[in-house]
Amino acid sequence: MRTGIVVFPGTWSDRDCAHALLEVLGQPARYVDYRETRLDDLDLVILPGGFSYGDYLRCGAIARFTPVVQAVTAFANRGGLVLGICNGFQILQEARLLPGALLKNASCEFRCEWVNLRVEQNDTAFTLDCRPGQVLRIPISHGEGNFFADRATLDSLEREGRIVFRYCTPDGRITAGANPNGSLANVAGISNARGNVLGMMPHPERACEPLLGGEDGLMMFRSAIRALSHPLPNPPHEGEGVTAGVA
Amino acid sequence: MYRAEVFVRLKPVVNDPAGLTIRAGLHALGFESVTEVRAGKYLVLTLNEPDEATARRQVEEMARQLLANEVIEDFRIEMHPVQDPIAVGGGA
Amino acid sequence: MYRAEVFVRLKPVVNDPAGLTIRAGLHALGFESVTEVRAGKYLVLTLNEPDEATARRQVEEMARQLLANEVIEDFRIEMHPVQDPIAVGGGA
Amino acid sequence: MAVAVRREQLQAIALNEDEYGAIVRTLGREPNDLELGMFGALWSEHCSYKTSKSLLRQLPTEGPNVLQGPGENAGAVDIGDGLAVVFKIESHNHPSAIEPYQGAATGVGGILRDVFAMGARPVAILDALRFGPLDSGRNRHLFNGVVAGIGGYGNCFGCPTVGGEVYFDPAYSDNPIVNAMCVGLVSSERLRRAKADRAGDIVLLVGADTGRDGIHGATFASVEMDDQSASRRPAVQVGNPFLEKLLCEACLRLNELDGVTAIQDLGAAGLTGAASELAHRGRRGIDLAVDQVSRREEGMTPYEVMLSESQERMLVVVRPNAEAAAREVFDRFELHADRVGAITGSGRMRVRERGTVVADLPLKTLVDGVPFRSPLAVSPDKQPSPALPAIEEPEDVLLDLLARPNLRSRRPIYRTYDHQVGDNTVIGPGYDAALLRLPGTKKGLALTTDGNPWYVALDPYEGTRAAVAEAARNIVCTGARPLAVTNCLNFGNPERPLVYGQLQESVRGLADACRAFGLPVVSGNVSLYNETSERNIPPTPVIGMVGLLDDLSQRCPAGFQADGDLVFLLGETRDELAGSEYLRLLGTKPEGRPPMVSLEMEARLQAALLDSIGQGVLRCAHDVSDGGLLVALAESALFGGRGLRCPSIIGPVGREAFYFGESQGRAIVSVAPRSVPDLQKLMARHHIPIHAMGVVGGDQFQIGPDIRIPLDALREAWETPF
Ligand SMILES: Nc1ncnc2c1ncn2[C@@H]1O[C@H](COP(=O)(O)OP(=O)(O)O)[C@@H](O)[C@H]1O
Ligand SMILES: [Mg+2]
Repeated sequence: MRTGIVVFPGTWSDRDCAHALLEVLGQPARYVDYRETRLDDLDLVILPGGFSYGDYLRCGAIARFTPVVQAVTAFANRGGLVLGICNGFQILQEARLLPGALLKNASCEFRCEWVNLRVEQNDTAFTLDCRPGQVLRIPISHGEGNFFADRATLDSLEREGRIVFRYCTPDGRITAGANPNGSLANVAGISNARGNVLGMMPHPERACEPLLGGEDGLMMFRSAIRALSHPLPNPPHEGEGVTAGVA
Repeated sequence: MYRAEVFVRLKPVVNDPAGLTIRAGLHALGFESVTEVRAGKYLVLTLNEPDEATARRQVEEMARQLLANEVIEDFRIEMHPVQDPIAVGGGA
Repeated sequence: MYRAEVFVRLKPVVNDPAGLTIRAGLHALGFESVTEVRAGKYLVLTLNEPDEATARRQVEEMARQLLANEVIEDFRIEMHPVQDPIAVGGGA
Repeated sequence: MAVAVRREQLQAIALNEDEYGAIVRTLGREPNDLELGMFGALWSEHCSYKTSKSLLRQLPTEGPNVLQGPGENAGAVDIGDGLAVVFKIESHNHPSAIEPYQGAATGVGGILRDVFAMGARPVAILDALRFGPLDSGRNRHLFNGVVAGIGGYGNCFGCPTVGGEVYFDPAYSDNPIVNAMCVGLVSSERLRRAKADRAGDIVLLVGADTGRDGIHGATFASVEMDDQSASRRPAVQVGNPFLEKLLCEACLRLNELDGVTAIQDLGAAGLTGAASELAHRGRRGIDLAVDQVSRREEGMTPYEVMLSESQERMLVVVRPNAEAAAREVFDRFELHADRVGAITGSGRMRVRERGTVVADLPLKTLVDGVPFRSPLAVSPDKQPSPALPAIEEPEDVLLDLLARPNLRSRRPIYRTYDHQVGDNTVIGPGYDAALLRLPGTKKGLALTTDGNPWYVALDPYEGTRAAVAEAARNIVCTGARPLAVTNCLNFGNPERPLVYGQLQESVRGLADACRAFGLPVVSGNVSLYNETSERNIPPTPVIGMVGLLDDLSQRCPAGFQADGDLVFLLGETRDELAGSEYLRLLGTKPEGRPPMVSLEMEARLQAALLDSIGQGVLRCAHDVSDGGLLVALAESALFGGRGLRCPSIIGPVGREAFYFGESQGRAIVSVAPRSVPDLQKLMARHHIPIHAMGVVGGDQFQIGPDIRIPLDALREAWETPF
């Protein structure tokens, strides 16, 4: 799996993602500068966490207009795998590759801690190796991860089975107490209709080594590797991103 | 019932990283005519208070104590009489 | 030269953690009369553009493209002709 | 111009008339206003250390592994594998008292720049904080703002905040202590010094435009705060962590280039401080063209530009033939760089505005010429220990102690800090020392800050020794060997004999302890005049310490690990209660002798701990500090989520002192039953008293007949929110 890790001004989990892929998984990976426009050497593009452009105005609002995001949009529409982590998730939403928005945490505080995620869909490129209902332990680190979408959007996400992760208790119950940021329906991660684009607030790249507290994050990267050997089915219908893009 | 609009902005001499970054973003989008951007806060309050003068005095107090940080920010207030709250479905 | 004030606020259906926190803070300070607070953004732009209509059209474009996110926010714009920038002569 | 005419000017820049006299003598003329302002900044306490330098000479600063001692932007120590660890701690007390969020944020920004100016990538931040009690709205505002500001800057920049400490005491009301420590890594041969030693080099100013920020911030940090300070706005600045991140990445790239002579951050005293120190370290001179500096505002005078303390700016000195390569790096990060001057052989700092010289000063005088001050000192007298009230219900006392702001869990604070970014955090905040992986090795770096303010208040000498001892003990409890020390000395107004006496005693204690442990002091910071309307803060030295663990697989946790393990107390408990949280809980007057540190005993305990951890004998180790023995036992139970059963434990001293006294040189450990003989042998060999406590397991915390508390109740008390 050839991975490109996008570096925007202000990105910081680029190095953590590179560490997970190169050192832990032994997979080839390269950094992709935000001014780049060619991604055809890549199987997977990661938009990592951080504070692109300082998260000034709105998280991801300015990064969304960089050349690389146009390229990522085209790459996604060609069926390439795209993983947006934390700030990357926010950027995918600003770019309309994924629906909804991420508001300030309900606590209005930044939160860095381990959380439990229930795998709601294991037919995305990033969850193939998970059992449905499986609970993953992965850290969050954000101040604005409070998922919001209007009723209609949320309903269609539920209907189309595009809610991939929900915050849950260690034994997999979806409760208010397990929700670290006030997200609607405890949503922690969603995918596009085709399942090749995933956005999530938690940081799988921080959960790839027992030494650092856990390795559940590896499942997602291993799933992607497997997905590439069994290409995903074509979109059932026009999913987001196919027409949406950069103004 | 009154609606108070409170406009909070950084004092002119204070560095405004957000404004600078937004201006750079606008330039990147081709809006060259923008010479300056200042980023501030826009707070809309609903007060259950019959008398406008009292309401305004209260909001000024709130701004001084909490809404604005007078060490680095200025604020401006506008009052309007209103009937109903803003948020639908108990948003706020 | 024109000064554009852009007021960005969350749509009524969107809940507003910041607003709720501020309201709680105001109640804690004894301002019981506040029934609701909505937190938004107040952006002040200086445009080097002679014609008001053009300037306004540009700012509307900026707001639609960058300054506001229509998924969750509405915006309002006010234009004023001006002589000087805000940060005295500075690039802001 | 007569001195009298300048009295006001001198007051504004906090120089006295003797100092002015010295300036006139060495210059052989009156300085002009700009020159006087420059002297004011560089001769301020903050920049010149004129009051503390003579004392600091006592500190041991050398060691076989020391690559860089005090005097640079940060200290550096060789940690093998071709790596150097670079670290320093700094205060931002005054700005934080005025605007807590920005004050703390820019404090973090400043210490980060010190570290990446050395060519090192910042890998950790620690924050040592002191506030007044949170039942006052003002103190809560300061507390919330400071914590949010530290997180706001560190989180956005992308450096993990892995440790620190927070204490509350009425004596810190209105004058909070905000110290930030930063730790970085660099390959030893890339370690960089901010020394411009080649005439003809070009000086570039990179980063933020210059505004009218913090003019005389340096002097501001050196004069006591009056009630007007709150309106002295220039001292408050808005930091830009996003720009700092770009600056950092650019500087790290520059550090790989040939032809880059020096990198220096602009901090206190702004361009004047940075430029003069750069050139003087290299025993050269510097010419600056003040009109070449990009400004944020129009109409700024040379005075304002030279003394502005706008954040996120660096000076980069390059050979002429390297300027293009340097500019490529800046462009890559969309950073703006002005060519503002050149290094000369003149030994002077010459400032020109459009060709005309507006300041011309000998660097030696400007940087090194300040006459030292040695104020009167009276050493604080030692009071007898207070009479002890009879102990209350031990169970209630323990629960009350665990819920005390000074002892309860710090999680509500550190979970607002990203403590993981970088993928190296093995042990994060919440235990004793934090432990980071050294990338590409199996080694670990242990980090802590410590400084119990009450011990120092009772006896600055003993208290400061205790701070060093506790820091080392925290490091050792993880299995790491203490390597080196940084320190931040937060004191009141040194012109008051009692305060200067405290400083004298504290530095003596710091020197003695570091010598005894063989720990070099490689960096530090002094913050004086922490006085608000006549009230001085208690003497507050903060010790930052770095340790090295050769093999992370040998690391030792602080929490109980397995049911059935046996728990022991190591070290000697004396009849010491003065300065304890227990007495503060009971509301007794703060008096008496604080716990005494036997450095020799402490060293033996630490050797014993390292031995037993190295031999894999220990399942956990946790140092006994604030709150005493029962609090330490309860913490290990809560860390590990396991109960503890102790038969009645009777000590060599009264029950109060044994349960709640804070005697130094102690730790609790747990071992598997089969390892008990090994532990006993090891402790015998090191002559360390060992005292059986009990057995790990169950869901109760039980101490003989006195205490029987469900773990949940214990946790509920400990996790009382702030
Ligand atoms: N302000 C802070 N920021 C980050 N971590 C903190 C802070 N205050 C305390 N901690 C962490 O909480 C834990 C307990 O703090 P403390 O009681 O001071 O430890 P100790 O008594 O072992 O020195 C330590 O791991 C410390 O690093
Ligand atoms: Mg400890």
